Amino acid sequence: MDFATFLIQILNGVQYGFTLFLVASGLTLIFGIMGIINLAHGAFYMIGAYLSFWLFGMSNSLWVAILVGLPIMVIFGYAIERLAISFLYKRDHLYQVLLTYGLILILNEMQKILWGSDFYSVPVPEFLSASIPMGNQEYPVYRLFVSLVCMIVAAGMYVVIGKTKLGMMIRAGATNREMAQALGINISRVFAIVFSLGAALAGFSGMIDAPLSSVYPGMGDFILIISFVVIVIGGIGSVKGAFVGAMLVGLADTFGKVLVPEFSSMVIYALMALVLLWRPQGLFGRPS
Amino acid sequence: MTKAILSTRDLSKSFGGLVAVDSVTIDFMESRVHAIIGPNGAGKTTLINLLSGELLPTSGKITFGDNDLTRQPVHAISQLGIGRSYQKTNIFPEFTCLKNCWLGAQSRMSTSMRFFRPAKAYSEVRLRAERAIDLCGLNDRIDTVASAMSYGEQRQLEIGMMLATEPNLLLLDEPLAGMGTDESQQVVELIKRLAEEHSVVLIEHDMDAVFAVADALTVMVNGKVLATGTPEEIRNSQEVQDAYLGTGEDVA
Amino acid sequence: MTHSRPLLAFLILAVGALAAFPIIGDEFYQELVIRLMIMGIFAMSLDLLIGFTGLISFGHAAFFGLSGYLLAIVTPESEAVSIWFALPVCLLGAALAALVIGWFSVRTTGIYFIMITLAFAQMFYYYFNENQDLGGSDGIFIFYKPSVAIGGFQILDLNNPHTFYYFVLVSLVVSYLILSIILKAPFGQVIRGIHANEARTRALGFNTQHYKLVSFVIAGTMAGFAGFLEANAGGIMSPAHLGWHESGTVMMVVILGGMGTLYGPVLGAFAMGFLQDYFQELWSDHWLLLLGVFVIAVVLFLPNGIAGLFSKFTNKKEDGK
Amino acid sequence: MSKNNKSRRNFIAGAAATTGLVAASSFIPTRFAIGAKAPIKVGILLPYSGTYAMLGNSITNAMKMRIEQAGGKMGGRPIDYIAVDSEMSVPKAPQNTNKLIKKEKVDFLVGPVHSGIAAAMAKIMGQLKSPIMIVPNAGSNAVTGPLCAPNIFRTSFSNWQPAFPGGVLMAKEGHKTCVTISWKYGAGIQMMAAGRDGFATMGGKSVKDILLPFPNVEFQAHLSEIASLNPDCVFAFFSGGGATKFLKDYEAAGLKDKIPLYGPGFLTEGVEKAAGSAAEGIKTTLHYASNLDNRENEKFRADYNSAFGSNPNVFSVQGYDTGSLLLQAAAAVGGDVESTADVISAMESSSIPDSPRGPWSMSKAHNPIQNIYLRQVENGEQKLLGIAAEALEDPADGCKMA
Repeated sequence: MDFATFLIQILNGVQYGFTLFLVASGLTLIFGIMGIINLAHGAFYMIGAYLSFWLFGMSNSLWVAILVGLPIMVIFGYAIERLAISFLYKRDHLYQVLLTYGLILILNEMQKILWGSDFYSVPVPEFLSASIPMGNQEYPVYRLFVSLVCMIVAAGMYVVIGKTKLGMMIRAGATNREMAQALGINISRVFAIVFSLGAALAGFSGMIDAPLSSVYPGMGDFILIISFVVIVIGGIGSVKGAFVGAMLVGLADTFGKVLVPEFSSMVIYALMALVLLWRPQGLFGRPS
Repeated sequence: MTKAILSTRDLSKSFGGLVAVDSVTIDFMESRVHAIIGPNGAGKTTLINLLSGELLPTSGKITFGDNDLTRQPVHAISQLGIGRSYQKTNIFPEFTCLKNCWLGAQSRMSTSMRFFRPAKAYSEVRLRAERAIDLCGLNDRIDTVASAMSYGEQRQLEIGMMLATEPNLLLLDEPLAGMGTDESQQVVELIKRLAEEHSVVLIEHDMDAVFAVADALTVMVNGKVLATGTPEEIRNSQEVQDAYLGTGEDVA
Repeated sequence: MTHSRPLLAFLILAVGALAAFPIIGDEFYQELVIRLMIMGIFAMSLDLLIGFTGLISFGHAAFFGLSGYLLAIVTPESEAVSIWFALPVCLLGAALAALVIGWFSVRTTGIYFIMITLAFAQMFYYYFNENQDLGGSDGIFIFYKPSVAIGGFQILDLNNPHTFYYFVLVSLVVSYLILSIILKAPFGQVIRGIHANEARTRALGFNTQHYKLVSFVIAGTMAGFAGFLEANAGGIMSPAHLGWHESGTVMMVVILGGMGTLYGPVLGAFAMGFLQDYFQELWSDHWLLLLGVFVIAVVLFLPNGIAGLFSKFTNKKEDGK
Repeated sequence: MSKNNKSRRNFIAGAAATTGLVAASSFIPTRFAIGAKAPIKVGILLPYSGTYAMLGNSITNAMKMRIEQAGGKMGGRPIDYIAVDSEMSVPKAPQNTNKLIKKEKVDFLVGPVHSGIAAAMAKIMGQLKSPIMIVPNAGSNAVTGPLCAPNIFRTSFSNWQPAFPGGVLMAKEGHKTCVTISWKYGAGIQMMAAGRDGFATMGGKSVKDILLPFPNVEFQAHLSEIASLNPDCVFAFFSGGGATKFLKDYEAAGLKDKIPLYGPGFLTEGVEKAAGSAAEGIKTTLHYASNLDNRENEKFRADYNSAFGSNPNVFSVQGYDTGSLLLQAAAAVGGDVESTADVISAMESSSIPDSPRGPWSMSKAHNPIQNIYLRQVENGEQKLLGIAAEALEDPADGCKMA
């Protein structure tokens, strides 16, 4: 591998890491704050991708699709939280796993009923469809744009959680539910908001990834499992951990494919095992 | 002359910026009831958690006889003969009274990695468990499910579970917490009886009870040891009066 | 476990019915019941973790599949392998895998445990999925069921459908008895304590990690035994046998049947077999949607499963006496 | 698509029923007692749920349409379809197969889509004399290779068939070196190997074979690798959503104009619209092309479209031909499908003259001997450029019948 290719591979890894972060951050947020393990997160991602395809078909604009799709995802997340998740806060993780597993089955079939089992794609917006020459290949501008958006979202999450009143309530709820309640914070409303935002984040990832990845049934399954690896490495509940974990997984996957192709799919799991050997609670997780 | 059974040297624990236990050095004497008192937030429960291994100290040292306890895990400390009870009832609610004590009794077998003979067939375990139940006065509740018992009985069971492990040293974290007068009296009697055969470290807010049973007292304020001495010395200490006893209302 | 009298009667009756079934059921139904009994053993082994130790493993299929693959590996293409060699290899392989995965996993709790077991199982999944020598994603055949012979004298012919049926039935009963005995023994008391209140169990002097690890290894080994039977019954092992959908299904079976009861998961296996068939009948194109709704309904309204209903019923009866 | 003829009973009811029947029926010689007018049972094991449901439905629709067009009877006997959802699950394959063979006692078994399931089915079939299995899709070379058996037929293709001519084509177009890329699973590996072999027979050389874990669609690292290797051409096999993404990524990386892309037809089949400009101009080889200029194809496409409101695809063609094969064989034995040996010899000597893909015949290994077409995507549609290999027969390595 020459040096230029090496640099491009690093870029590939980081760029992949950014897209993983977007999905994983919602997952880790929902767990960190609500203590809910949401297997249906990948399905939310898929719904987002299909929404962007569907809304693009009507509006012919990805931006309109995202603008209209986001509120739909929020409402969708809110409905699921109220109708199902809200019954689980006091129940064992086991039931959360099963209920959200049931949700996956339902959402996958709903997708088939609504959109069939064909695969679709959403075109890259015109002004972002160029490519930049880089070494002996070209790099699509849209990929760089997605990375930029992910960075903005990461910064936004940092500000919202760290600096705003909502963020304060969220942190209070995460640290001590009873205490937060005693202080007059309506925990069930905070949870509903967080879950809706998490769903919207997953949906948004699906929407913004749609032009890159195409839209197809079962696209959420793969992203779900890899997101788990990301947040286990980073420390469940930590947004910072999700970021670092996503970067590590992105790079490990990219270089694993090139350097040890026979074992490429196991590289990230080996990475996870190594991290856990060193820190069972993940890189930025609170010790349990 | 009795010797120290448990000693701490410059024991400290901080959570982030908060120093909950600050350079605590105490010798707990064998066969004595040593009470630790102090206002809320003085660091008493943190100290007990350090002694029982549930928290790791930031610095300092704990010795139990010839053993260094400082970095020992909870189960190893229990195996050395230190038992503890909890301020907040910490039992197996869905088990019967006997089952609750059974586990403690069973932990004194060389190992519980036994897979074939029914647990019931180990008569020495049963004897230990029944003795513990007898000691804590729950004989007539032996087959009652713990969650169905009264709060006071659950507090007694809390102590019974600890006794089933046949410890030498008891760490009692507010055994009277939330009890009525009559129940309190029973537990005080129990502690007196236990003191005959055990060394006891007692955290308690009920001053009447403390002065009734304690042989030695340590007063903690803001994570530090203010004074250690006999009940008489502590009662007469001007320093303690000023810092703690004098403020009357806090004591209850 | 202490069996109430109606329950004991029910269990004996159920085993009797299963034993009599080959007399009336034709070959297809026998094979179906064989698969359900195997699922029952698999689910029982998971119940030891979920229902008794409080370890929510989401990667239990790893041991099930690994053991089946081991049988495929040790079985030559042209003749049967001796069961005295094959079975220990499969069980030891599953036990070893459980020891390694467990060693990493039991140091964590709650959600970490769930995710780590899932991720490790996926690692096994990808290993078999991509290993072309082992058939890759298409899976691998087991051409001959192992021979059961002593000193060259064949004592059981597992290729005979009736013999194999009873072999699996006896396996089911023996597995149940083994777990019952373990649960009654001192070890069982400790893991129940861990389930009820791990911190307190540790404070009473138990190195709970060791007990959890041993429980994990026992469960993994028994899952491996189920996988060994599965490889025999189906004659094929594929990566999907280790996939997370398989782990999810067996978890569902445990909950549906009623966790913490041992016999519940076996009931769950039969109920699930029936339901899948029924849902496919009802809405063949989107029956998974029905299954999803059902899963959620069980979680919300029947958290103690069928066995929960059953024990409610029998308890009432006993109270009435 | 009609679902009402799926006669699937739940197993408890079934068990009760069998109890009474099993003793009685086993003494009566079925063939004479039931008579020639009893329905022929056609079992179908295809995916109807999950990601690959589209394939199952396409095949089933077209097969039933074909038989319906012939009057809805085979050899004068009515037909009972018994469809089971394969769920694309290999673990469930033995049980599903047994259900159709032992419980439903089907005369023909149509399926599957997945090669792993095909292997599981073939293993069971190989131990039996009947029923007769017809594979309407799964391309695993093994099905008509090492696993071949008298009662296993295939109406689709072997993975070797569409891929090998693709490799030959690359060399014919003047390329000397290539990189091959695919998913690391049965079909991917076999197609990649066949393409590479085709290229090699003409003196071409593959400088690198890249296999990605299935169904990973993160191609970026490998595209950079390809760019730095800079071969004359790339031979790729992906399908469905993965193919769409690969084509788009390949174009976005600026490789499409620099390093021409080839592959088996599945690379661009059905993704023309989704991939848009990324698929334009790409040449592939397949046993079907939608604008094949023959009367049968035109009629087939019109009929299918009016019946199901969508365009047929290569999978429907395979289903359609499965129907043709069934009709032919049943007619040849006068509806007496219980005489399995006669049906088999009828099928072995059959040729399907009226297939939308052009005429084909059955090889000794029971795989179609068929034309492989050269196609190119133009304005979002597959355009037929010609025949890449005429009457191509799978080498059937490892098959004892060939």
